[in-house]
Amino acid sequence: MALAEPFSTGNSLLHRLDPRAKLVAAIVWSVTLAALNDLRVLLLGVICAAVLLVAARLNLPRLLQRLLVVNIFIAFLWLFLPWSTGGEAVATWGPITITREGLLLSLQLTLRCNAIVWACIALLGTSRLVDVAQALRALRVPQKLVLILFFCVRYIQSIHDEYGRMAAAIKLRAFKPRTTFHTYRTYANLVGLLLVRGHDRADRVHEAMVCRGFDGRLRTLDHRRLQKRDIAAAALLTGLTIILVVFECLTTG
Amino acid sequence: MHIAEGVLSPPVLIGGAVITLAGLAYGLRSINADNVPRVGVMSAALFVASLIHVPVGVSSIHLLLNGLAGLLLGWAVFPAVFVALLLQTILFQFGGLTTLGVNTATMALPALLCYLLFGRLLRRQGALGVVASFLGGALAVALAGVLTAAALLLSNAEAFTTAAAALLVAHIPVMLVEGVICAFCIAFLRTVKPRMMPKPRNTRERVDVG
Amino acid sequence: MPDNGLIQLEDIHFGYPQRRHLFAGINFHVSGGDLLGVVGANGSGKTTLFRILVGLLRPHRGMFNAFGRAIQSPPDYDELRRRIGFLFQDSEDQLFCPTVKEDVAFGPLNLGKSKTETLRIVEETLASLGMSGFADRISYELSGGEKRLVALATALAMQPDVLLLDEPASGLDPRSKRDLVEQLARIGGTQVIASHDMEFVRATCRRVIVMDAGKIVADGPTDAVLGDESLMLHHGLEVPHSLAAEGRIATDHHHGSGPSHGHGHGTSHERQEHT
Amino acid sequence: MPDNGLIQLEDIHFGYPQRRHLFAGINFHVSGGDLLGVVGANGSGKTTLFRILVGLLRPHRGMFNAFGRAIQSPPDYDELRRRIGFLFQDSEDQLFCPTVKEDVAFGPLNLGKSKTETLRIVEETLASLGMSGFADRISYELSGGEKRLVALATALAMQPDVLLLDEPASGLDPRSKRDLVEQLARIGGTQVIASHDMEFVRATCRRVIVMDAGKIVADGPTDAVLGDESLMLHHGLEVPHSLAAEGRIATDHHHGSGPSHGHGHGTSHERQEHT
Repeated sequence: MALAEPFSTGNSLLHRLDPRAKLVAAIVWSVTLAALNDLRVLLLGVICAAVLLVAARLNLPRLLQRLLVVNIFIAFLWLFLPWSTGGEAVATWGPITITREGLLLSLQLTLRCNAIVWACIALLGTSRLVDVAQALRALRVPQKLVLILFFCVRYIQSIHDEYGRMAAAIKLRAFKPRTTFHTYRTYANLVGLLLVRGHDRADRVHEAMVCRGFDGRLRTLDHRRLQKRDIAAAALLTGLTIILVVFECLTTG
Repeated sequence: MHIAEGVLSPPVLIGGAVITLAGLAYGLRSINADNVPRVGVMSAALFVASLIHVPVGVSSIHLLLNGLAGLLLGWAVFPAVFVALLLQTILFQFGGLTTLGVNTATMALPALLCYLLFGRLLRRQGALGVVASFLGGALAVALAGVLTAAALLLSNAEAFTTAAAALLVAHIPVMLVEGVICAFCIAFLRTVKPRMMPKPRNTRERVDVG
Repeated sequence: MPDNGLIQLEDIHFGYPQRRHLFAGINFHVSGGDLLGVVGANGSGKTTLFRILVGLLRPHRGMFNAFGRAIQSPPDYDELRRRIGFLFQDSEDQLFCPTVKEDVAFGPLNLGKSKTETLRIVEETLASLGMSGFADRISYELSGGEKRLVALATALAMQPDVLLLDEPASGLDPRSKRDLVEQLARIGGTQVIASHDMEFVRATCRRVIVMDAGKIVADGPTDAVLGDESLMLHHGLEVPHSLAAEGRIATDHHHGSGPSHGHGHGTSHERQEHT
Repeated sequence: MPDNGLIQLEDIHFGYPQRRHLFAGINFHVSGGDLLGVVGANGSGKTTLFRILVGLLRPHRGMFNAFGRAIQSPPDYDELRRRIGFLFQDSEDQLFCPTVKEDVAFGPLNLGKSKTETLRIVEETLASLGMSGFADRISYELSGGEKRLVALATALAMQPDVLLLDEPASGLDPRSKRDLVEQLARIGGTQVIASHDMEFVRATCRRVIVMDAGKIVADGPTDAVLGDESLMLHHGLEVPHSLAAEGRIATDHHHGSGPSHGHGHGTSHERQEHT
């Protein structure tokens, strides 16, 4: 199932933290790390992120599979960067020259990407999607955008199930995907039907909202109170990022 | 293809975020309160549709559908793409929080352009409608590839030249397939639910709710 | 017109672009405490009637009174929707919030209730339906029967004076259906139920109207209407088997040789419409 | 095992991630010409059983024979799907082409039939269901009953040996339901029908199995199974009222508690024997 949230259920400290605290921490962490360059600092970031991942106690095979997928883009860059970056030659095969600068750049991107992604899996993956959406609302994202996100999150599973049944239906009628117009037309029809059904569903949802007094303003229940440990955790991660920034400044002079 | 975390330079990340914020602001203003559920559910449908893998020769690709999204949603494509990418980030770690701005802009700007160029032609029967919807789907993907490549080049022109070129080449088959699928899909919608075609002017749809 | 009439439609005209004159002068009334079944084949106009009653569609012509006033202006419609709870055919459409608690809270919050008050209403409503443990469940993950009850809770949380239920029994297994019958009996008040399931209508309603092609062709006590075999068959319906089981079918049930008046139930359907 | 067994499942194990052992050794067989009803509360495993039968899910363990061969390799599954027609619970999932004609033609074209041949099949199939005029209609805009019949046509166009029907009666008004019963009787062959609608099962099936929690808890002639009140109630089901109408509810022979008749008087009018 493509839409499973394999990491969202669990009993670790990270699972128990308030999604708002985790979301703030994830944003601070991502933005800071994106601006860091020093390899040693980035390595330190990866280690911190690894600690978070361990603390989250996630299903290991699933996690490794996910990390593999994440690094596809990075692998794509490794195909090109080591020889297309100018600099001091490390090895030469025929016309291809691997440069020290190219390798270091590749390594830098890899470390930076994984430091950010690992932390985000540990922080955001350990909340249910609906809770992350709630957290965004708490961060004063514009109302319409939050509503769009809400409906998207709410109906994505139903629509995915619809697609699953439609995909089964074409399979049951002896459909075999090939590189043909028939195949593309069939998929286009499925997409079209998903959109038509989504369109009509949205109309009914809107009516259901109007029937319960909706006037364009989203009113919601209070969140649970932030606890000390939530604030402490967000502060701890923010503190860590500050330390990394300080290290970076020190190393680069 | 969405650019992963940690690859782009801070100025490019900031630039992408600014474009996306502007697009979001204008896009959200174009959505009236009654249409909010529609944009939400449509972005869910487009998200699911973008998980579909279609065969191309011996390989397969997954659909982007940004052109289709633009043609059907107009300016609302910005919030729709943003929400879909945010979910991809949280669910699959495709892209990331810091690249959300750049990735939204590279997908939504071409989609919007295709809407402005071809949107009004889609209601036409016959060849014109088919060509417009094919171009809408294909051009949106092509430009998304160009903008993605540009984001890489702006970050580090020297190092990323070959990677950006490879990315562009990889988009060519995707572009053709997307054009074909977009054309068939628009044809389906024109038959089954003509109401979903882009409106001729800026006429708001009548909503029969008190 | 009865004095305790909660809702009256008089000479209502309405049509869709493709179906110009679905209603060409329909009259309909609901009194306080009515448990009214609306039966009719697909396309007979049941859902359109409901959508007019709850203000999602506006009649092109005719008089619409509800709760002692004419319904005309937008504030009238707001008031109407507050006082009429609507259970949609597909509960998935009605449960648009991530969790059960938020779904049930949505209506009360829009009515301007405080958060504390709303939370109290949510708890009470769920408890009254035997669903106390469900507040934090994700709406999407509920079973069909659970969704139906939560959807009912979202309507009840607005403390409506009238409940409209569109095909509430569809897709439910027999056990869930029995639960729903019990809950509706317990809730009481004024209910209008559209259903294809004649047994369900018989189990929940005291009065039944039959619709066909935008007209109300019969109106009377449940067993008298549902037991009239020629009426039922003529309009694409069927006599509930439970009535047959009790030996209370109004006519010879094999050949439909014309309605019998032997039981003395006062059905007021228009006989000339038959055959 | 009967010699004319078309499909046999033996000791089948299957489960979902959230529901590990839904089937822990289920046995199931269908013979040629069977009209088999599958009843059970929601979640009892009916849909999962169907999805295994048609190869959309693969058993974790056990033996699966169909049409005289073991079903193991992908080509076996292709052959299986060609020979078993499946009617989905929601016809909208099954009708994904713009027009009825294209929907019905989809299967035959995929089987490699020529355009002329396919057109002939489309016309014949639609005609046999009394839907000749529908070829150029837009599938999505059909009524619920029409969609169900077109979905049936899409399955029949592949000339299957067995028809599986998942809740074919759901959402249909009584008239459409009667039409469907007639069409299924006319089609004949081998049919397996899962339904919550006991009257529909009684009207269409000769043999019935009862499922509960992934087990088959009863298997026998329709009226004997459906008329066993303690069995039905124990598994969240109900005796069809039509059986009560005929005074044919079986007294207790399953669970020890004395069953009470739903409606005090089992006296009935003389009715024609149910087919």
